Amino acid sequence: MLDMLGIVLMGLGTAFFVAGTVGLLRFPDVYCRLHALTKADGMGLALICLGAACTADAWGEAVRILLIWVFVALSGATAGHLIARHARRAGTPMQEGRQ
Amino acid sequence: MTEMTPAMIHGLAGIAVFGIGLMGALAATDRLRRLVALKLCAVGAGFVLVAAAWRTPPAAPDPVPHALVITGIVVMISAAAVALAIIRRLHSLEAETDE
Amino acid sequence: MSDNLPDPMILVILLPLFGTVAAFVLPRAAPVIGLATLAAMTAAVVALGRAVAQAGAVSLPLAGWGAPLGIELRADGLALAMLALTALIGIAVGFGALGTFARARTSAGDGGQPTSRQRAFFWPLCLLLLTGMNGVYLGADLFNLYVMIEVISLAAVGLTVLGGTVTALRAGLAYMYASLLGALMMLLGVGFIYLQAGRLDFEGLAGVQPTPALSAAFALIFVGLALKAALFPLHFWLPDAHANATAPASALLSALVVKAGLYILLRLAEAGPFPGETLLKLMGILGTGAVIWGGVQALRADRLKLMVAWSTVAQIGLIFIALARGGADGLSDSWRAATLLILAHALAKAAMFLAAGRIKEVIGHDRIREFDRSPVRPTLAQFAFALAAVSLIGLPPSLGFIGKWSLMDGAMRAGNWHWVAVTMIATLLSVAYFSRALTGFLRFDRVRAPVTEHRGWALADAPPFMLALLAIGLGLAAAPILVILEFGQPFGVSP
Amino acid sequence: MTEPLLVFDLLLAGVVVAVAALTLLVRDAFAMIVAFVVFGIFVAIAFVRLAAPDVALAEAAIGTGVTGALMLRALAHLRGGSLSGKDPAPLSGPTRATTLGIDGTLAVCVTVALGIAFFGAPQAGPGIEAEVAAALPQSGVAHPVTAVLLNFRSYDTLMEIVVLLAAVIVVWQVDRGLSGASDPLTGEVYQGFARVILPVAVTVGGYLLWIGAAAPGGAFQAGAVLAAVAVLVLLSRLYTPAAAHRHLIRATFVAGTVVFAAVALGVAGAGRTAFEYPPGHAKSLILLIESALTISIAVTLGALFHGREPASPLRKETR
Repeated sequence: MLDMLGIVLMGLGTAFFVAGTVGLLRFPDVYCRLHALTKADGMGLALICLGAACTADAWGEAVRILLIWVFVALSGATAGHLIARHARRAGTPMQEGRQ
Repeated sequence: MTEMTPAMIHGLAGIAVFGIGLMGALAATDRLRRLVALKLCAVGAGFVLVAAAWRTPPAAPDPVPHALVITGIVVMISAAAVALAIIRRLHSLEAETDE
Repeated sequence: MSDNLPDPMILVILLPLFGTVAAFVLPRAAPVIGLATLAAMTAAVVALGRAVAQAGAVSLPLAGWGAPLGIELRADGLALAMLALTALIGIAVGFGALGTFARARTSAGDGGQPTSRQRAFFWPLCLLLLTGMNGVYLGADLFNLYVMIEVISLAAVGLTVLGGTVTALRAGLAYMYASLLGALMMLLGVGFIYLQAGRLDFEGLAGVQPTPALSAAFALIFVGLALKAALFPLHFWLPDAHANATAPASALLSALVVKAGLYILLRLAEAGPFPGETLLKLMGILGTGAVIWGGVQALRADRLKLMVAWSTVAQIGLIFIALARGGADGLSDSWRAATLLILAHALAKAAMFLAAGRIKEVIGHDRIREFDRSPVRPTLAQFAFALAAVSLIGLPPSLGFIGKWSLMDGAMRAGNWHWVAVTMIATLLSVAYFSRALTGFLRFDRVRAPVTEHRGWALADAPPFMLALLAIGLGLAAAPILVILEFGQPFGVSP
Repeated sequence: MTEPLLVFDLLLAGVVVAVAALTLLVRDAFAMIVAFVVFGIFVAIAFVRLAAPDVALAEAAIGTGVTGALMLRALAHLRGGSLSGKDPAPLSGPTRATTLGIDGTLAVCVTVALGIAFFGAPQAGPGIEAEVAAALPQSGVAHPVTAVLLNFRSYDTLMEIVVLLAAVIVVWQVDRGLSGASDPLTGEVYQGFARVILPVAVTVGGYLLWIGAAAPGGAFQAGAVLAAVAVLVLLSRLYTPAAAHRHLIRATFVAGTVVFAAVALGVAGAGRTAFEYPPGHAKSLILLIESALTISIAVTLGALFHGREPASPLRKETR
């Protein structure tokens, strides 16, 4: 039962990753792409970690997987912020019509 | 006929990476790129050693080449750091003489 | 040997390492630490020499495991001769460096480092270089040798760029890249050997059957080491690097560092099915190219240090010809000729670079054409240079003569007269290029101002002079040197 | 061997080779470094597939992470303090087609020859894992790679740390920071991130060091993680290297080498050779050496990132 749940969660997470990748490829400027990447990947990773934790054999393993999620989320958010900040300071233009 | 094993596949990939690095080391005109090319050579050599350590599961791999590759990685970063320091210093001096 | 002292073999390697650390942590005391370390290291070499003289080849299984699991150190006559050479050159260059870095010279406006900084960094790098060299001589494990040549190459690059000028840095970076590529080729070769043989100690290589993987490994290692030893046409990095370094650094680079690659090739030839006759022939051909190209470039060089650097290229070529001279007999006898040439070249070239440094320091430039216009005469340095040139040209009774004679004698006996002809050409070329400098030293008629004999002799004049005297005098002691080389019978019993 | 995994291997190997080629083909130097980091991550995955988790950790942390940081740092210097912008003009003109052709032919020939030689070599061939397994109980640690690094081939490992020491000596000698580029700008979010992550990273580093005795991990991986801490601290300006700390920093660089070499010599005697730990003390001595190594590695890598030796701002360098 728990295994099934895990697989479903992981499948959902993969869908988010696909969406994020499409956004990365299709969106017009740095800021939009960052938005797609951080949002979708954050959610996707959360779901995949949750799914993997469901299929884990022991409690310790599940805790470790969740820790991975916490750290990746933290560093992903910071990295996204740094890239956006840097792009802004370097004067990377935004796409017309967006603020 | 030799069997297709992960060691064979990744070993051949490693040799290809070494070849790409060799090409870059010979042909690159830019100092930084030549360093990256040499690093590729190092990774290629590492692949061959790790492939030499591989044993068909469930047998555990030979740990000796693993230790050698770790040593090689540390040696390579030392060399890279020295090369980068010289590149930086040269850049400063050349910028001064240009002015 | 007392039971409480560690084996001299490991001391020979670790003493200069401790010296490096001490000289780096206490930069002000670096010269004192450096000289003390050199003295201690020499004592360890002497102790090791006593052991080797008694027991022949000795080995030390580090960590107590023994090959193939652990790493062994091994010393025989050949290793001992190289260790003694290194200690000798280390001491001479050390004293030379005392003089070179003593004066607070104002460096030119090309980014040169202040002398005090050069002195503070020279000693750790020099001792580190000796650590690596000694490790190479005693190493008997291929991967360990790879790590050792990396220790050497980082220290050598550091010494190359010690002057801090743009030209030195450019030459240093080119050297770094060439040396790194050579080392990585060797690393890949080591990978192939492990793939085939499953072990990396020299003893384990002896019984391995030749296969394509092993050939690939030896080809990679040969090219990598030839790049490090600057065998023509892989010498492109050497002239700039050696000509633009400060004098003591050049002396170390030219006398010792290029020999590391040669020495490993010798050891490989001793251990395994390497090199085949074809490879020997190739070595001879490339050596011939080096002799001619290096000679011609030395003739064309406008600066003294550049000329000396090009002469290194030619002399390395000659050493490879010495390896190739036996043809089908392999290295069973040729290694002696090659070793004699290595020793002779190291002594003479260290003397020559130190002397060239002194000449440049006193006259203020090292343009060969204008030597005869200088009113100042650094007599002793010029004399040392001339003596070193005598040994490199190979006039009797110098050590260079013994080496060249041994080369030609073996070539004649093997019926390979073409190598004799090449050696003759090498000799003629070296006479030609060295006489360019020597005539400049001797002519006084073009000086406009009154000639000042010299500005008094300095301590820095002594090391090149001593080394040059040794390069000549050891020719008379060739027989004892050959006896030392035979300790432990490298390459088996002589035919 | 199951089929799907083989397909995965083929795909992974293809991606590794493709990204390697991409690394050298992209024009922009920044993109090149990014591609290189991506390449490193794929290589680490391939190493995991080859049952070499220790190597994968080292490659990801040191070979890719720290190396990438060093390269970005150098690039920022070359571009005048910022990562974006134009590169300085190439040193020589564009490579001529003939040179490129000769180099390419040479590289392809070498690669093909090596590939054939590799194909003919024994697979899963001879090794010394049996000897390692037999000697493991006496080595003092349970993890074979750590046993090789710190017991069987400890001499190599000492020399490896010496190479790292050599690097920092040369870097300090070369880099006099005449026109030092300013650090990349970081903001409050980054500062906050650094504060949160620092204690965690230190814990992870300590854990990696400790676990190395029994499982993948050890001094080098731990050192790399702690080096990341050092880089964080330097970038967030939590610590600015001061001239007064020079001697302490130098002492930290050499600590690993000194402890290792001193233990190696100290244990010799009474029938034992150098590096041969007395029975019963192997584990504690290895832990002692590894701790010193970890600290030295972390500080050294951090210093390599920082570049020049900290100098007092008052005393101007005389050129």
